[in-house]
Amino acid sequence: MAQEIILAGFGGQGIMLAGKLLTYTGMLEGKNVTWLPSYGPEMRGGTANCTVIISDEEIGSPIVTNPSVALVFNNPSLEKFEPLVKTGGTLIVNTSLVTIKSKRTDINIINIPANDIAIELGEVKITNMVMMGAFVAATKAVSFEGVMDALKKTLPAHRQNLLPLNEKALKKGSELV
Amino acid sequence: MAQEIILAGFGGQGIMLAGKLLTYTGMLEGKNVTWLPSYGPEMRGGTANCTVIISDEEIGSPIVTNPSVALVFNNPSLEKFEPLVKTGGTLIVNTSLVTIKSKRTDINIINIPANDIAIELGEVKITNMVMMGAFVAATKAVSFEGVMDALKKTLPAHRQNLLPLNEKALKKGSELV
Amino acid sequence: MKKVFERPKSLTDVPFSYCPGCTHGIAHRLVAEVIDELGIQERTIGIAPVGCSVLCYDFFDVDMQEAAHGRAPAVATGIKRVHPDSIVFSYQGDGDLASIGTAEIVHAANRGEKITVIFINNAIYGMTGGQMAPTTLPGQKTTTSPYGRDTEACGYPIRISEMLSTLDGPAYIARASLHDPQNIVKAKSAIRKAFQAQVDGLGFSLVELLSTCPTNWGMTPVESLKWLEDNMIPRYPLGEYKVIEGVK
Amino acid sequence: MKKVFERPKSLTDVPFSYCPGCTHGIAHRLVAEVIDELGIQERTIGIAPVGCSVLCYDFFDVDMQEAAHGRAPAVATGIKRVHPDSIVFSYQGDGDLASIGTAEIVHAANRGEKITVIFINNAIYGMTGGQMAPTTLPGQKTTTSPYGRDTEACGYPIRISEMLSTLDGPAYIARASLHDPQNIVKAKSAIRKAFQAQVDGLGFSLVELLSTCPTNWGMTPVESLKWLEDNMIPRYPLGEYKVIEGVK
Amino acid sequence: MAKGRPVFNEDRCKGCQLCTTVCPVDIVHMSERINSRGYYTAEVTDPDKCITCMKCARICPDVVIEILREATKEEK
Amino acid sequence: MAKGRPVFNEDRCKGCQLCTTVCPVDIVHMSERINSRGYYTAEVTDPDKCITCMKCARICPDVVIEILREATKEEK
Amino acid sequence: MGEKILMKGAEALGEAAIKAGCRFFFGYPITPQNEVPEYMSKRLPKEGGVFLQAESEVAAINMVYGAAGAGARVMTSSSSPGISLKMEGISYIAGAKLPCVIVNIVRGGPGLGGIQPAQSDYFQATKGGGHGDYRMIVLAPSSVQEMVDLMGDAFDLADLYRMPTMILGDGMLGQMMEPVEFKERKPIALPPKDWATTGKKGRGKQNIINSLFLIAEECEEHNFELKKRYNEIEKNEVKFESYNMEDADVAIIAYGTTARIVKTAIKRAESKGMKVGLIRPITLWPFPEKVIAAAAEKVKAFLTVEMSTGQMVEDVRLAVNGQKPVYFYGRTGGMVPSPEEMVAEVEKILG
Amino acid sequence: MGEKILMKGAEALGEAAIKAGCRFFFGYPITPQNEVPEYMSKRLPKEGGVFLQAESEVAAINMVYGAAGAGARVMTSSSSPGISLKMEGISYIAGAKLPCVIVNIVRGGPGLGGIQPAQSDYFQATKGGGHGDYRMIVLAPSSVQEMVDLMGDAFDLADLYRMPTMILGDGMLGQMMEPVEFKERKPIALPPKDWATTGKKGRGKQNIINSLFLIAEECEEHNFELKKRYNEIEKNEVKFESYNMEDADVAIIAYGTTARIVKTAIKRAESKGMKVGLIRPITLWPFPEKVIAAAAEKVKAFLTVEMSTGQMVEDVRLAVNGQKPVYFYGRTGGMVPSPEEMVAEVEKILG
Ligand SMILES: Cc1ncc(C[n+]2csc(CCOP(=O)(O)OP(=O)(O)O)c2C)c(N)n1
Ligand SMILES: Cc1ncc(C[n+]2csc(CCOP(=O)(O)OP(=O)(O)O)c2C)c(N)n1
Ligand code: SF4
Ligand code: SF4
Ligand code: SF4
Ligand code: SF4
Ligand code: SF4
Ligand code: SF4
Ligand SMILES: [Mg+2]
Ligand SMILES: [Mg+2]
Repeated sequence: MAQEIILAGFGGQGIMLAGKLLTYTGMLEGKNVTWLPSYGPEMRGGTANCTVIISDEEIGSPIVTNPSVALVFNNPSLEKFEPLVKTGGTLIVNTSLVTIKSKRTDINIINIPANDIAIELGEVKITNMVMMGAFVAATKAVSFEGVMDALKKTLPAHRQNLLPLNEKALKKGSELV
Repeated sequence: MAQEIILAGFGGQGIMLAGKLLTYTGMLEGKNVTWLPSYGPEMRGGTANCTVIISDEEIGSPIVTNPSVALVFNNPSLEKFEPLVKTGGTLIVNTSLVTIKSKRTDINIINIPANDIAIELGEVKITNMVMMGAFVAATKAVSFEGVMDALKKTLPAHRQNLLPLNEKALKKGSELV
Repeated sequence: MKKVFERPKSLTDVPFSYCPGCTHGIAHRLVAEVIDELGIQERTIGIAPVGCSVLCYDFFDVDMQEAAHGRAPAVATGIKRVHPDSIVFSYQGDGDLASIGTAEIVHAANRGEKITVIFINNAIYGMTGGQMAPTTLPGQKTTTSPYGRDTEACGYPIRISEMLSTLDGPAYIARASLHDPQNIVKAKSAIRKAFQAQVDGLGFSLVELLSTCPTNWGMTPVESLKWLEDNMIPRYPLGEYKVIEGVK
Repeated sequence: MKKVFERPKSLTDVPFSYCPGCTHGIAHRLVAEVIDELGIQERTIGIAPVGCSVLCYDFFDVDMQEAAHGRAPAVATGIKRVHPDSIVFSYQGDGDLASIGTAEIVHAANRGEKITVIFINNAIYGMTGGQMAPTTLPGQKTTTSPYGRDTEACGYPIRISEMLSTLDGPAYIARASLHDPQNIVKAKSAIRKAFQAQVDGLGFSLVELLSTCPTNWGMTPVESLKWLEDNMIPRYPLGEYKVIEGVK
Repeated sequence: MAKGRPVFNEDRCKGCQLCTTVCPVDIVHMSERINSRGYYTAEVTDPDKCITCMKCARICPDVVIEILREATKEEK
Repeated sequence: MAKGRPVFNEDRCKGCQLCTTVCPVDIVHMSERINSRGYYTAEVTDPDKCITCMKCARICPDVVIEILREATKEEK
Repeated sequence: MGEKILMKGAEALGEAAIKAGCRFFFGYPITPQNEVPEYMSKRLPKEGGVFLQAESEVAAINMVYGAAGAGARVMTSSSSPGISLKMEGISYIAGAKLPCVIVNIVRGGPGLGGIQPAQSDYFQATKGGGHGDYRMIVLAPSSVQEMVDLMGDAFDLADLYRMPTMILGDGMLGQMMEPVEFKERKPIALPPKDWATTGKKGRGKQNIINSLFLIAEECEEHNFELKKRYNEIEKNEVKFESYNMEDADVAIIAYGTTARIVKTAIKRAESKGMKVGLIRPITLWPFPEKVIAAAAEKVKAFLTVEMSTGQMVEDVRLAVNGQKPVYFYGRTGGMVPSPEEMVAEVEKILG
Repeated sequence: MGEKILMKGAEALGEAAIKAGCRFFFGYPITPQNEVPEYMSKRLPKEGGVFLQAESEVAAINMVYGAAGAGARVMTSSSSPGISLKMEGISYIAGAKLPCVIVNIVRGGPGLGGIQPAQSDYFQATKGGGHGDYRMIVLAPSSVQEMVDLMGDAFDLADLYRMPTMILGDGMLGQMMEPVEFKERKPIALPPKDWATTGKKGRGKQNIINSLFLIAEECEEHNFELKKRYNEIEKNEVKFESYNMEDADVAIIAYGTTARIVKTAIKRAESKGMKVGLIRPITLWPFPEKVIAAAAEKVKAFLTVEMSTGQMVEDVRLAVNGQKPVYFYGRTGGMVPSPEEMVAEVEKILG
């Protein structure tokens, strides 16, 4: 089984970081993983996206045309990736910023007001963890504990105090699925 | 019939010029001709040589390994080219400067004290024409008149007065063959 | 009411691709205004560099060529020699002009090539993500000087205007800054003199403009202006470095 | 009797390949003498340029690298960074250094690369048969300026020592001439200072030597010395252009 | 001082705030509007106070601002 | 002036004549000898006059000339 | 060691070089390989090495020349236009028999082109984009792990044969993250660098690094000597991966990132009942021509897939030598062929 | 016109360019082609043109880019190392679809190499030594007269297809004198250069010369458009000479100077009773592959002779595609194969 995930939004939303965390989690759980960022001038435009593949088998193409899951953090990202999600796949929408409604009926759409929840939890920067929580709950591609484990291993010492907050965000996100 | 001629000596002896004149003569006489100078760092060393081919047929290689005629103006040139002349070919030696004696018996060797004759005629610079005279007489590759004709066409207006002197040098050279 | 300040004609309608607050945009506007004011739009040919301003061929409404990284002065030379009556300018960053393009700018200047160079010194490689430029300040951290520019290993920031002013070819060389309205006015007058020098056939002209890169400096646009003023101007004194007779 | 003047140890036995009377040979001898006197032969690495002195790797009895045309300062940089305790010098002509190699020399100088550059300015491309160099004098006829150097089209001769002296990296820059014994003595003392600056780790050093090219100038060697003195020195004033503290 | 006002072509604004720092009469501020390109835009809060010094227009890197000025007597 | 003399390594001489122009006592001249490389060589005509000023050696581009000098008293 | 870490391709490349003993890096920024110099600028000073940003690619390659000639393990990295600028320098390095590693993270061309992944510098890398008869060993990894593994080989091969070795990647490989393991390499016996310019240091004779041979006979001899070495390499150093070739009807030939995508395509093709295999050249030069020639006896056809308009396909045709048809499918300018497109091509061939 | 004059190859090249309307020359000295810039420096000012000695080959090719983009007929000339330095610029010229003529008088390599004639830049010229998918039309004259004749073609082809055209010669061709005739050329219809940057001059819309395509789709489309043009050229512009091929047993494939020597060899071989012909590619790209493929049906074997260690031979093998054996004989580094050596090779093949 392979999950082919696209995370998309604009710079500063922690898209790349969330993607890396997910990849790292997959790796720790013994899966084959790849992470591929978009790069180039579109970065200047302010959009950022990355592709994560988590698979039991050797991974061929690190590029994904039709993701099984897309996490979209803003309107342009929804516009770009919503049409590409595989039939039967999952679209996780940050409804705090995404105002457009998806019209697809052949995919599983999960709406999460991620920014709002993050702000509620006291730190807008953990928006990405809220979205992650929803992702984990919806796909079981990795485990909740796996993500926390990966976080523990990657957060620098002076940031370890943020673990509980991140855990809360993850939980909150997963609960809304 | 093709004549493959090498003229060799050191810079300043008019080697290149003589070669060009010969080539030009051949052209005027309706032959196929090529002129190829040696080039490169050996120029710095002071030696100069060029290859002239005068032929009734299309000329293939402009390079000649074994010339039918070699005109050598100094010792190093004799050392280099004497062994390469074709059997039955002709070696024309400027004995004013060449002190080495050729040991070959399978070629026609013509000794011309070209510098001395030129000095006698009042202009050391026409040494090359003395050698040319010998060449024309010995090979008939081009005609005496042809050379004079070529000279007439190539000498700039203010040098046309040198024609008689050159003619004398040519004659003198041819008489010694 | 009457428009006393408006978008110059020599700019197309295409929005600039620069990051918010990047002063490349100001430089563009000034160049376009000068082209308008001198009435040379129809005979001007510009050269875009490789750098953040690579797309400036989309912004200037004049004939444009996109040059290889650093080679704009050579491209400009080719153009000017073919069309000696045209007004040819290149627009180059500090990586482009002061690093890879050093030979080309020195020799175009030395030949007195009748072109105008707008030189954007932002002390960094903007386009490629903030690497050290030859103009990066001592101690300044960039992605390839992560511990700060070490002058022992990399030398001091190069002062192009001063260096080129030792040559005989340039008619006009000046350094100006884009960090506040007053200086922007001065920058424009320098640009105008530079173009005028070309119009008058006097020789090579260059205006070095101190410019910001909020994105790669890691500052807000407003902080960037201040940083420029506090840090760059002491190293890169403003003023005219070469003004030959006849420049006006 | 005792030898008071003899072939320096740092020259091999190979006869120079230069034309009769070419002052490249004098420069070679001076460099070798300085290497001998400073006792650095065993740790010196030289870089040959592309130019008439391309074969100088055969003449200097030290480790040598032959560099691509103009790139000697970059090659020197590579070597010096690997062996910081070695003494690295490049030997370059004016085509090599002042034309194709402009970027490399400017940046090596600007970095304060701890190397020594011997720069032979003979106002011409010797090796390739006498084409115009950036250092060719106004009006001077060469095979590519058959009507004399036209400053309107090609600019004025470039003064490298003056230009590089505007940078912060150089510790020592001087121009000397090889046209008579007195000046040869001065040239040697400049070369010595330049190498000493490197030995002392002070920074980049360069000595520009005015040199003759009888072959391509179309003069006898003796006439060439005179021509150099009468024509080159006025354009290329002799002297020290940069001497930082500590240079001795 | 001449009377007039700045006109912001809001869709081109990138919200860099440079214009807000230079106005001598402090009438240029950031708005709460987001334009089509996703930026908070600058606006002029009290146009009547504008002395048409053009500083805001000069420093705007995106040529967002035009300045209108009342015609002077001669011009009328 | 110290006594001594120049020694010419004739086979390396290229006949450029530079040395002949600098001798303060005018004892360096071109000879009529041609060396193995085909050049007329320079020579010193009256070595006793040499004041070992080293000018000829300094200007010779081909390091043809060595200078010998009589040891001074101290050296002896 | 032994532990897997998640790393970006470009950074893994840098780390692998350092682990391979590379202590000198000279480069110039260009997308999409900036992470290589950036990583080196962070790490090398800590390893007592030198990172230097050169004034240009031309300067960088000549610094590499100098450092290599001085005996160091040295590397440079760039992307297409920057590599073009290095052509003279690379030819000099090859001519002077100097070992070094050159990384090309290829982007779309020609000219300024784009910055998305491409494979359109194949000819330049394998046939010698510079002048003269020379070759580089060209290694084409297709995963971050392989990039790491091949880096060790690259330095060893360079030192063993005294010649430049190139790692040819593309933007995708440079930008992607994958788990990597820095394996302990068993050191191979390498000849001493007794030719390096270190200063004579009592050695008695000079060392000279040079590619000039003014006498044609000597220049030819030098070239023949190089050629002999190249023949040896063609005999000994060919590397490739065979995948699913046992009973393949169509052999796809692809390298690098493209080859990964081919694997995905092969699975899809299989599920549609087509028997497709992959021969993936790991060394682009020397090219695995024998294995392809051998495959020609078994398969019905070849399909070369490249991110170019068709370059490696010539080497495939040369290897197949007319025995079987050789088809080509290419995307270029930064476009990446999808598994679907590849399957469609195979269907066309078999249909 | 019509009159034969004796001229040095390099100078004839310059004169032919001027006669073809070239008024701009940017170059940098390098042996063995210095006579080209020297000639231009004398002649161009008299024709109201511009000769400019650039600071380097890199600057020269970028001046050519600028002048070509401004609509001029423009030329540069260099030799091997100098051409390597132009690789980035040439790729830009190809990418920006600019017409110009580039002369390479090839010398022995790699590196500084030597200055004697060679043909070891074949790959660089024909496969694209620069980055990206691009091609140049490459013309290989074998006599001074042909150098002159092809120069007119070179400019016309460049303008017709908006791309760089290269004349590939060698030191021998550049240095030798032969009689030449400057024939009147009938002008061909060329598209107007309405894309050139001349200043808008009331044109209304800007002209932009550019090779940047940041969006991969656009970059690919641009490449495919170039490719289409290249396919057209391959169809329409192949030039070659067939000599003595009627009943040849061995076809020698050679170009340029080498091909002349082959003719001498063929006569000698004939006198020894061997039937040998020559196919001489005049366009190296597009390569005359059809005529070679056709010949493969008649001859027993091919012999490729080059002044290199073997470059064009790959194109010959590709053309022959396994139908007949293809042998190779090469001298390199400035050595010139003699007719005797060629005859000996033919004897080996037939014996
Ligand atoms: C030959 C070549 N080398 C490197 C690059 C990559 N590159 C693109 S822009 C740039 C530097 C830009 O910096 P600068 O000139 O200072 O302009 P800025 O972006 O700061 O305005 C570089 C190195 C390139 N495109 N081509
Ligand atoms: C890349 C490259 N361009 C050009 C040349 C040809 N070339 C050889 S030496 C030289 C110029 C030599 O002039 P200079 O540096 O002044 O040295 P000189 O011979 O005068 O001492 C040139 C252009 C080359 N070998 N390589
Ligand atoms: S990266 Fe820097 S220089 Fe480039 S557009 Fe952004 S702010 Fe301006
Ligand atoms: S050509 Fe000139 S510089 Fe070169 S060796 Fe001869 S005289 Fe000296
Ligand atoms: S023109 Fe001057 S006064 Fe008016 S808003 Fe702008 S900055 Fe303020
Ligand atoms: S300066 Fe311009 S872009 Fe910036 S906030 Fe003001 S109006 Fe907007
Ligand atoms: S050393 Fe002085 S005095 Fe003696 S020969 Fe030489 S130049 Fe004359
Ligand atoms: S200077 Fe030297 S080479 Fe010249 S003539 Fe005198 S001894 Fe001979
Ligand atoms: Mg910059
Ligand atoms: Mg010189």
